[in-house]
Amino acid sequence: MLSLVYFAWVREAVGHDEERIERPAADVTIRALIAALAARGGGYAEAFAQPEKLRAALDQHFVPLDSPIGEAKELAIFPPVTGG
Amino acid sequence: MLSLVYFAWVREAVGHDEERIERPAADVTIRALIAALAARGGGYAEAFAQPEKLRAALDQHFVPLDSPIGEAKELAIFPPVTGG
Amino acid sequence: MSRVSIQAGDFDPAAELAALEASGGGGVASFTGIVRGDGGLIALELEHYPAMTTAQVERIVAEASERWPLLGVRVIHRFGRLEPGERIVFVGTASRHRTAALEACAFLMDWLKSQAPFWKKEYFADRTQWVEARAEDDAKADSWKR
Amino acid sequence: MSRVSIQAGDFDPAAELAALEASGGGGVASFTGIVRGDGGLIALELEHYPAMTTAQVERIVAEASERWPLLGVRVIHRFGRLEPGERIVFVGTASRHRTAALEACAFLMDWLKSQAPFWKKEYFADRTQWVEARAEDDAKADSWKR
Repeated sequence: MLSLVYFAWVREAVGHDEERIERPAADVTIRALIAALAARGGGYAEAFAQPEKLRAALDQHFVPLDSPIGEAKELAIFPPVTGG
Repeated sequence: MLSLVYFAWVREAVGHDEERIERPAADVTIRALIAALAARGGGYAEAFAQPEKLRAALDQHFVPLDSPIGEAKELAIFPPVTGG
Repeated sequence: MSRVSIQAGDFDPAAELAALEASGGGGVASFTGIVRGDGGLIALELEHYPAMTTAQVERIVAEASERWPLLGVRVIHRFGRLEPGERIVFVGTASRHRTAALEACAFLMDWLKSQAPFWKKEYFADRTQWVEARAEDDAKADSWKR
Repeated sequence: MSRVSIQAGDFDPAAELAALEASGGGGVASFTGIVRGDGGLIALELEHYPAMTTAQVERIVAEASERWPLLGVRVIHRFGRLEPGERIVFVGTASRHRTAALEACAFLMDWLKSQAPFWKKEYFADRTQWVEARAEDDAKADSWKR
Protein backbone atom coordinates (compact mmCIF):
# COMPACT_ATOMS: atom_id res chain seq x y z
CA MET A 1 0.00 0.00 0.00
CA LEU A 2 1.04 3.59 -0.63
CA SER A 3 -0.20 6.54 1.43
CA LEU A 4 -1.20 9.61 -0.55
CA VAL A 5 -1.40 12.89 1.36
CA TYR A 6 -2.75 16.14 0.00
CA PHE A 7 -2.36 19.75 1.05
CA ALA A 8 -3.91 23.17 0.38
CA TRP A 9 -6.25 23.36 -2.64
CA VAL A 10 -5.33 19.85 -3.74
CA ARG A 11 -6.70 18.58 -0.43
CA GLU A 12 -9.80 20.76 -0.75
CA ALA A 13 -10.53 19.62 -4.33
CA VAL A 14 -10.04 15.94 -3.48
CA GLY A 15 -12.12 16.30 -0.33
CA HIS A 16 -9.80 14.55 2.11
CA ASP A 17 -6.23 14.81 3.29
CA GLU A 18 -5.07 11.21 3.06
CA GLU A 19 -5.84 7.90 1.39
CA ARG A 20 -4.16 4.54 0.85
CA ILE A 21 -3.90 2.96 -2.58
CA GLU A 22 -2.49 -0.23 -4.03
CA ARG A 23 1.25 0.25 -4.47
CA PRO A 24 2.08 0.93 -8.13
CA ALA A 25 5.10 -0.76 -9.75
CA ALA A 26 8.33 0.80 -8.46
CA ASP A 27 9.14 2.40 -11.81
CA VAL A 28 5.84 4.28 -12.12
CA THR A 29 6.54 8.00 -11.89
CA ILE A 30 4.66 10.51 -9.78
CA ARG A 31 3.60 12.21 -12.99
CA ALA A 32 2.02 8.97 -14.27
CA LEU A 33 0.22 8.47 -10.96
CA ILE A 34 -1.09 12.04 -11.10
CA ALA A 35 -2.53 11.31 -14.58
CA ALA A 36 -4.23 8.21 -13.16
CA LEU A 37 -5.69 10.22 -10.28
CA ALA A 38 -6.98 12.90 -12.70
CA ALA A 39 -8.75 10.15 -14.64
CA ARG A 40 -10.94 9.46 -11.61
CA GLY A 41 -12.88 12.60 -12.56
CA GLY A 42 -14.74 15.01 -10.25
CA GLY A 43 -12.61 16.70 -7.62
CA TYR A 44 -9.70 14.51 -8.63
CA ALA A 45 -9.83 15.83 -12.19
CA GLU A 46 -9.87 19.34 -10.78
CA ALA A 47 -6.92 18.70 -8.46
CA PHE A 48 -4.71 16.76 -10.83
CA ALA A 49 -5.52 18.01 -14.36
CA GLN A 50 -2.55 20.41 -14.45
CA PRO A 51 0.59 18.68 -13.18
CA GLU A 52 2.66 21.84 -13.82
CA LYS A 53 0.81 23.37 -10.86
CA LEU A 54 1.78 20.52 -8.55
CA ARG A 55 4.77 19.60 -6.47
CA ALA A 56 5.52 16.36 -4.63
CA ALA A 57 7.42 14.81 -1.76
CA LEU A 58 8.33 11.13 -1.36
CA ASP A 59 8.72 10.07 2.25
CA GLN A 60 8.93 13.74 3.28
CA HIS A 61 11.58 14.81 0.77
CA PHE A 62 10.79 17.09 -2.17
CA VAL A 63 11.29 15.33 -5.49
CA PRO A 64 10.60 16.17 -9.17
CA LEU A 65 7.35 14.83 -10.64
CA ASP A 66 9.31 12.56 -12.96
CA SER A 67 10.75 10.61 -10.05
CA PRO A 68 9.71 6.94 -9.85
CA ILE A 69 7.72 6.13 -6.72
CA GLY A 70 10.10 3.28 -5.90
CA GLU A 71 9.71 1.86 -2.42
CA ALA A 72 8.37 5.03 -0.81
CA LYS A 73 5.72 4.66 1.86
CA GLU A 74 4.20 8.13 1.54
CA LEU A 75 3.64 10.38 -1.45
CA ALA A 76 2.52 13.95 -0.78
CA ILE A 77 1.05 16.07 -3.58
CA PHE A 78 0.51 19.80 -3.14
CA PRO A 79 0.81 23.22 -4.78
CA PRO A 80 4.12 25.12 -4.64
CA VAL A 81 4.81 26.08 -1.04
CA THR A 82 4.16 29.59 0.29
CA GLY A 83 5.70 29.74 3.74
CA GLY A 84 7.90 32.35 5.35
CA MET B 1 40.53 81.61 11.28
CA LEU B 2 40.11 77.91 10.55
CA SER B 3 39.37 75.30 13.21
CA LEU B 4 41.34 72.08 12.94
CA VAL B 5 39.97 69.07 14.80
CA TYR B 6 41.74 65.75 15.24
CA PHE B 7 40.56 62.26 16.15
CA ALA B 8 41.96 58.89 17.21
CA TRP B 9 45.76 58.46 16.83
CA VAL B 10 46.05 61.77 14.97
CA ARG B 11 44.69 63.50 18.07
CA GLU B 12 46.98 61.47 20.33
CA ALA B 13 50.10 62.23 18.25
CA VAL B 14 49.31 65.95 18.04
CA GLY B 15 48.48 66.07 21.73
CA HIS B 16 45.21 67.99 21.54
CA ASP B 17 41.86 67.66 19.83
CA GLU B 18 41.39 71.13 18.38
CA GLU B 19 43.27 74.29 17.39
CA ARG B 20 42.64 77.43 15.40
CA ILE B 21 44.99 78.59 12.66
CA GLU B 22 45.17 81.51 10.26
CA ARG B 23 42.87 80.77 7.35
CA PRO B 24 44.90 79.59 4.33
CA ALA B 25 44.02 80.90 0.86
CA ALA B 26 40.79 79.33 -0.39
CA ASP B 27 42.54 77.29 -3.08
CA VAL B 28 44.97 75.59 -0.70
CA THR B 29 44.16 71.89 -0.58
CA ILE B 30 43.83 69.74 2.52
CA ARG B 31 46.81 67.75 1.28
CA ALA B 32 48.96 70.90 1.15
CA LEU B 33 47.87 71.88 4.64
CA ILE B 34 48.72 68.40 5.91
CA ALA B 35 52.24 68.81 4.46
CA ALA B 36 52.55 72.13 6.26
CA LEU B 37 51.40 70.55 9.54
CA ALA B 38 53.91 67.70 9.13
CA ALA B 39 56.67 70.30 8.72
CA ARG B 40 56.05 71.48 12.28
CA GLY B 41 57.92 68.34 13.40
CA GLY B 42 57.48 66.35 16.63
CA GLY B 43 54.02 64.85 17.14
CA TYR B 44 52.82 66.74 14.06
CA ALA B 45 55.40 65.02 11.88
CA GLU B 46 54.27 61.70 13.32
CA ALA B 47 50.58 62.44 12.72
CA PHE B 48 50.82 63.96 9.25
CA ALA B 49 53.85 62.35 7.58
CA GLN B 50 51.74 59.78 5.70
CA PRO B 51 48.72 61.48 4.11
CA GLU B 52 47.61 58.16 2.58
CA LYS B 53 46.71 57.08 6.11
CA LEU B 54 44.53 60.13 6.68
CA ARG B 55 40.96 61.12 5.85
CA ALA B 56 39.29 64.50 6.18
CA ALA B 57 35.98 66.29 6.59
CA LEU B 58 35.24 69.93 5.76
CA ASP B 59 32.43 71.40 7.83
CA GLN B 60 31.39 67.87 8.87
CA HIS B 61 31.29 66.35 5.37
CA PHE B 62 33.83 63.77 4.20
CA VAL B 63 35.94 65.11 1.31
CA PRO B 64 39.00 63.88 -0.60
CA LEU B 65 42.39 65.22 0.54
CA ASP B 66 42.79 67.07 -2.73
CA SER B 67 39.78 69.27 -2.00
CA PRO B 68 40.53 72.99 -1.58
CA ILE B 69 39.72 74.28 1.89
CA GLY B 70 37.61 77.06 0.40
CA GLU B 71 35.45 78.92 2.90
CA ALA B 72 35.08 76.03 5.36
CA LYS B 73 35.03 76.89 9.05
CA GLU B 74 36.17 73.48 10.34
CA LEU B 75 38.60 70.93 8.96
CA ALA B 76 38.73 67.53 10.66
CA ILE B 77 41.66 65.19 10.05
CA PHE B 78 41.57 61.56 11.21
CA PRO B 79 42.37 57.96 10.29
CA PRO B 80 39.87 55.89 8.25
CA VAL B 81 36.77 55.33 10.36
CA THR B 82 36.11 52.04 12.17
CA GLY B 83 32.55 52.22 13.46
CA GLY B 84 29.73 49.68 13.33
CA MET C 1 23.47 25.84 18.82
CA SER C 2 20.49 25.71 16.48
CA ARG C 3 16.85 25.28 17.31
CA VAL C 4 13.72 24.97 15.19
CA SER C 5 10.15 25.33 16.42
CA ILE C 6 7.04 24.79 14.34
CA GLN C 7 4.19 25.96 16.53
CA ALA C 8 0.69 27.42 16.60
CA GLY C 9 1.37 29.90 19.38
CA ASP C 10 3.07 33.27 19.36
CA PHE C 11 6.71 33.78 20.36
CA ASP C 12 8.81 36.49 21.95
CA PRO C 13 11.48 37.91 19.62
CA ALA C 14 13.12 39.66 22.59
CA ALA C 15 13.78 36.39 24.40
CA GLU C 16 15.12 34.85 21.19
CA LEU C 17 17.45 37.79 20.58
CA ALA C 18 18.72 37.66 24.14
CA ALA C 19 19.62 33.97 23.74
CA LEU C 20 21.43 34.69 20.48
CA GLU C 21 23.31 37.62 22.01
CA ALA C 22 24.57 35.24 24.67
CA SER C 23 26.02 32.85 22.09
CA GLY C 24 29.36 34.68 22.09
CA GLY C 25 29.30 36.08 18.55
CA GLY C 26 29.98 39.67 17.61
CA GLY C 27 26.75 40.02 15.69
CA VAL C 28 23.11 38.96 15.86
CA ALA C 29 20.79 39.36 12.88
CA SER C 30 17.06 38.71 12.92
CA PHE C 31 14.00 38.82 10.75
CA THR C 32 10.42 38.76 12.01
CA GLY C 33 7.58 38.30 9.53
CA ILE C 34 4.21 39.81 10.37
CA VAL C 35 0.76 39.31 8.76
CA ARG C 36 -0.16 42.36 6.67
CA GLY C 37 -3.80 43.41 6.49
CA ASP C 38 -3.67 44.23 2.78
CA GLY C 39 -6.90 44.45 0.78
CA GLY C 40 -9.15 43.88 3.74
CA LEU C 41 -7.51 40.61 4.79
CA ILE C 42 -9.25 39.20 7.87
CA ALA C 43 -6.95 36.29 8.56
CA LEU C 44 -4.39 33.91 7.14
CA GLU C 45 -4.64 30.17 7.65
CA LEU C 46 -1.26 28.47 7.52
CA GLU C 47 -1.37 24.78 6.68
CA HIS C 48 1.76 22.65 6.87
CA TYR C 49 2.98 19.05 6.51
CA PRO C 50 3.60 18.03 10.11
CA ALA C 51 5.46 14.82 9.29
CA MET C 52 7.91 16.79 7.16
CA THR C 53 8.10 20.39 8.37
CA THR C 54 10.52 20.24 11.28
CA ALA C 55 12.93 17.89 9.52
CA GLN C 56 12.85 20.00 6.37
CA VAL C 57 13.48 23.27 8.23
CA GLU C 58 16.32 21.56 10.10
CA ARG C 59 17.81 20.60 6.73
CA ILE C 60 17.60 24.26 5.67
CA VAL C 61 19.29 25.32 8.92
CA ALA C 62 22.02 22.68 8.38
CA GLU C 63 22.62 24.07 4.90
CA ALA C 64 23.01 27.60 6.33
CA SER C 65 25.36 26.33 9.04
CA GLU C 66 27.51 24.70 6.40
CA ARG C 67 27.73 27.90 4.36
CA TRP C 68 28.37 30.39 7.17
CA PRO C 69 30.25 30.08 10.49
CA LEU C 70 27.24 30.46 12.75
CA LEU C 71 27.32 30.33 16.54
CA GLY C 72 23.55 30.26 16.88
CA VAL C 73 20.48 29.81 14.69
CA ARG C 74 16.86 30.08 15.76
CA VAL C 75 13.89 29.48 13.48
CA ILE C 76 10.27 29.70 14.57
CA HIS C 77 7.43 29.24 12.10
CA ARG C 78 3.80 29.37 13.13
CA PHE C 79 0.85 27.55 11.61
CA GLY C 80 -2.91 27.85 12.00
CA ARG C 81 -5.05 30.96 11.92
CA LEU C 82 -3.22 34.31 12.14
CA GLU C 83 -4.67 37.79 12.02
CA PRO C 84 -3.12 41.00 10.66
CA GLY C 85 -0.37 42.27 12.95
CA GLU C 86 0.43 38.78 14.26
CA ARG C 87 3.92 37.36 13.87
CA ILE C 88 4.33 34.43 11.45
CA VAL C 89 8.02 33.67 11.36
CA PHE C 90 11.27 34.46 13.16
CA VAL C 91 14.78 33.81 11.96
CA GLY C 92 17.74 34.77 14.14
CA THR C 93 21.43 34.14 13.56
CA ALA C 94 24.57 34.81 15.59
CA SER C 95 28.08 34.87 14.20
CA ARG C 96 31.45 36.43 14.91
CA HIS C 97 30.99 38.67 11.88
CA ARG C 98 28.09 40.78 10.74
CA THR C 99 28.14 39.62 7.14
CA ALA C 100 27.76 35.95 8.04
CA ALA C 101 24.87 36.70 10.40
CA LEU C 102 23.04 38.95 7.94
CA GLU C 103 23.57 36.76 4.88
CA ALA C 104 22.55 33.59 6.70
CA CYS C 105 19.40 35.33 7.95
CA ALA C 106 18.45 36.38 4.40
CA PHE C 107 19.27 32.89 3.08
CA LEU C 108 17.11 31.20 5.73
CA MET C 109 14.13 33.44 4.93
CA ASP C 110 14.51 32.86 1.17
CA TRP C 111 14.70 29.11 1.66
CA LEU C 112 11.81 28.99 4.12
CA LYS C 113 9.69 30.76 1.48
CA SER C 114 10.43 28.22 -1.22
CA GLN C 115 11.60 25.06 0.58
CA ALA C 116 9.45 24.66 3.68
CA PRO C 117 6.10 22.83 3.37
CA PHE C 118 3.71 25.62 4.32
CA TRP C 119 0.69 26.91 2.43
CA LYS C 120 -1.19 30.13 3.14
CA LYS C 121 -4.91 30.66 2.65
CA GLU C 122 -6.25 34.21 2.79
CA TYR C 123 -9.63 34.99 4.31
CA PHE C 124 -11.50 38.11 3.20
CA ALA C 125 -15.04 39.21 4.09
CA ASP C 126 -16.49 37.76 0.89
CA ARG C 127 -14.03 35.14 -0.30
CA THR C 128 -10.99 33.01 0.44
CA GLN C 129 -7.99 32.26 -1.72
CA TRP C 130 -4.82 30.21 -1.58
CA VAL C 131 -1.71 32.36 -1.90
CA GLU C 132 0.20 31.52 -5.06
CA ALA C 133 3.93 30.99 -4.97
CA ARG C 134 5.76 33.90 -6.56
CA ALA C 135 8.32 33.28 -9.30
CA GLU C 136 10.34 36.02 -7.58
CA ASP C 137 10.62 33.92 -4.42
CA ASP C 138 11.82 30.90 -6.39
CA ALA C 139 14.37 33.08 -8.12
CA LYS C 140 15.62 34.38 -4.75
CA ALA C 141 16.02 30.85 -3.43
CA ASP C 142 17.72 29.76 -6.65
CA SER C 143 20.18 32.64 -6.40
CA TRP C 144 21.73 30.89 -3.38
CA LYS C 145 22.22 27.62 -5.28
CA ARG C 146 25.82 26.71 -5.88
CA MET D 1 9.59 56.97 10.67
CA SER D 2 13.33 56.97 11.18
CA ARG D 3 15.32 57.69 14.29
CA VAL D 4 19.02 57.90 15.04
CA SER D 5 20.61 57.90 18.48
CA ILE D 6 24.31 58.33 19.20
CA GLN D 7 24.67 57.59 22.89
CA ALA D 8 26.97 56.36 25.62
CA GLY D 9 24.38 54.21 27.35
CA ASP D 10 23.06 50.76 26.54
CA PHE D 11 19.79 50.17 24.69
CA ASP D 12 17.04 47.58 24.63
CA PRO D 13 16.78 45.72 21.29
CA ALA D 14 13.42 44.28 22.39
CA ALA D 15 11.82 47.71 22.74
CA GLU D 16 13.26 48.78 19.40
CA LEU D 17 11.94 45.65 17.67
CA ALA D 18 8.50 46.17 19.20
CA ALA D 19 8.34 49.72 17.82
CA LEU D 20 9.39 48.51 14.37
CA GLU D 21 6.83 45.68 14.44
CA ALA D 22 4.16 48.32 15.08
CA SER D 23 5.12 50.29 11.97
CA GLY D 24 2.70 48.31 9.80
CA GLY D 25 5.21 46.50 7.61
CA GLY D 26 5.23 42.80 6.90
CA GLY D 27 8.83 42.36 7.94
CA VAL D 28 11.29 43.63 10.51
CA ALA D 29 15.03 43.00 10.18
CA SER D 30 17.62 43.83 12.78
CA PHE D 31 21.31 43.62 13.49
CA THR D 32 22.92 44.01 16.91
CA GLY D 33 26.68 44.32 17.17
CA ILE D 34 28.37 43.11 20.34
CA VAL D 35 31.95 43.61 21.62
CA ARG D 36 33.93 40.38 21.24
CA GLY D 37 36.54 39.52 23.83
CA ASP D 38 39.06 38.24 21.29
CA GLY D 39 42.73 37.99 22.23
CA GLY D 40 42.22 39.04 25.81
CA LEU D 41 40.49 42.31 24.96
CA ILE D 42 39.57 44.16 28.16
CA ALA D 43 37.61 47.02 26.62
CA LEU D 44 36.94 49.06 23.52
CA GLU D 45 36.94 52.85 23.60
CA LEU D 46 34.76 54.33 20.86
CA GLU D 47 35.61 57.88 19.92
CA HIS D 48 33.41 59.86 17.56
CA TYR D 49 32.99 63.30 15.99
CA PRO D 50 30.03 64.72 17.90
CA ALA D 51 29.46 67.69 15.60
CA MET D 52 29.18 65.33 12.62
CA THR D 53 28.03 61.92 13.78
CA THR D 54 24.25 62.28 14.04
CA ALA D 55 23.96 64.27 10.80
CA GLN D 56 26.17 61.79 8.95
CA VAL D 57 24.25 58.76 10.21
CA GLU D 58 21.01 60.52 9.24
CA ARG D 59 22.43 60.96 5.73
CA ILE D 60 23.16 57.23 5.62
CA VAL D 61 19.60 56.49 6.77
CA ALA D 62 18.21 58.88 4.13
CA GLU D 63 20.22 57.04 1.48
CA ALA D 64 18.75 53.71 2.62
CA SER D 65 15.23 55.17 2.65
CA GLU D 66 15.70 56.34 -0.91
CA ARG D 67 16.84 52.92 -2.08
CA TRP D 68 14.27 50.75 -0.30
CA PRO D 69 10.61 51.38 0.62
CA LEU D 70 11.07 51.43 4.38
CA LEU D 71 8.31 52.05 6.91
CA GLY D 72 10.70 52.35 9.83
CA VAL D 73 14.43 52.67 10.45
CA ARG D 74 16.17 52.74 13.80
CA VAL D 75 19.91 53.21 14.30
CA ILE D 76 21.63 53.33 17.66
CA HIS D 77 25.40 53.64 17.93
CA ARG D 78 27.18 53.82 21.24
CA PHE D 79 30.42 55.61 22.06
CA GLY D 80 32.75 55.57 25.07
CA ARG D 81 34.13 52.59 26.92
CA LEU D 82 32.55 49.20 26.18
CA GLU D 83 33.48 45.80 27.57
CA PRO D 84 33.22 42.37 25.92
CA GLY D 85 29.60 41.25 25.70
CA GLU D 86 28.27 44.82 25.60
CA ARG D 87 26.17 46.00 22.66
CA ILE D 88 27.78 48.57 20.34
CA VAL D 89 25.30 49.11 17.55
CA PHE D 90 21.72 48.37 16.56
CA VAL D 91 20.15 48.69 13.14
CA GLY D 92 16.48 47.85 12.65
CA THR D 93 14.36 48.20 9.53
CA ALA D 94 10.68 47.63 8.78
CA SER D 95 9.22 47.22 5.32
CA ARG D 96 6.29 45.57 3.60
CA HIS D 97 8.67 43.02 2.12
CA ARG D 98 11.39 40.93 3.66
CA THR D 99 13.98 41.64 1.01
CA ALA D 100 13.79 45.41 1.45
CA ALA D 101 14.08 45.11 5.23
CA LEU D 102 17.01 42.66 5.11
CA GLU D 103 18.94 44.44 2.35
CA ALA D 104 18.51 47.86 3.95
CA CYS D 105 19.72 46.45 7.28
CA ALA D 106 22.87 45.02 5.65
CA PHE D 107 23.42 48.27 3.72
CA LEU D 108 23.12 50.38 6.87
CA MET D 109 25.65 48.23 8.72
CA ASP D 110 28.11 48.33 5.80
CA TRP D 111 27.81 52.09 5.53
CA LEU D 112 28.08 52.66 9.27
CA LYS D 113 31.35 50.72 9.19
CA SER D 114 32.89 52.87 6.48
CA GLN D 115 30.93 56.15 6.48
CA ALA D 116 30.23 57.05 10.11
CA PRO D 117 32.87 59.01 12.07
CA PHE D 118 33.72 56.49 14.78
CA TRP D 119 37.13 55.16 15.79
CA LYS D 120 37.78 52.16 18.02
CA LYS D 121 40.69 51.78 20.41
CA GLU D 122 41.35 48.35 21.90
CA TYR D 123 42.59 47.95 25.46
CA PHE D 124 44.53 44.82 26.41
CA ALA D 125 46.29 44.03 29.69
CA ASP D 126 49.67 45.15 28.34
CA ARG D 127 48.92 47.49 25.44
CA THR D 128 46.40 49.52 23.51
CA GLN D 129 45.87 49.83 19.78
CA TRP D 130 43.67 51.70 17.37
CA VAL D 131 41.63 49.36 15.20
CA GLU D 132 42.60 49.72 11.55
CA ALA D 133 39.96 50.05 8.87
CA ARG D 134 39.68 46.86 6.85
CA ALA D 135 39.88 46.99 3.06
CA GLU D 136 37.12 44.36 3.14
CA ASP D 137 34.76 46.82 4.85
CA ASP D 138 35.48 49.51 2.26
CA ALA D 139 34.83 46.98 -0.49
CA LYS D 140 31.48 46.05 1.11
CA ALA D 141 30.43 49.68 1.29
CA ASP D 142 31.60 50.27 -2.28
CA SER D 143 29.57 47.30 -3.50
CA TRP D 144 26.42 49.33 -2.75
CA LYS D 145 27.60 52.31 -4.82
CA ARG D 146 25.55 52.93 -7.92
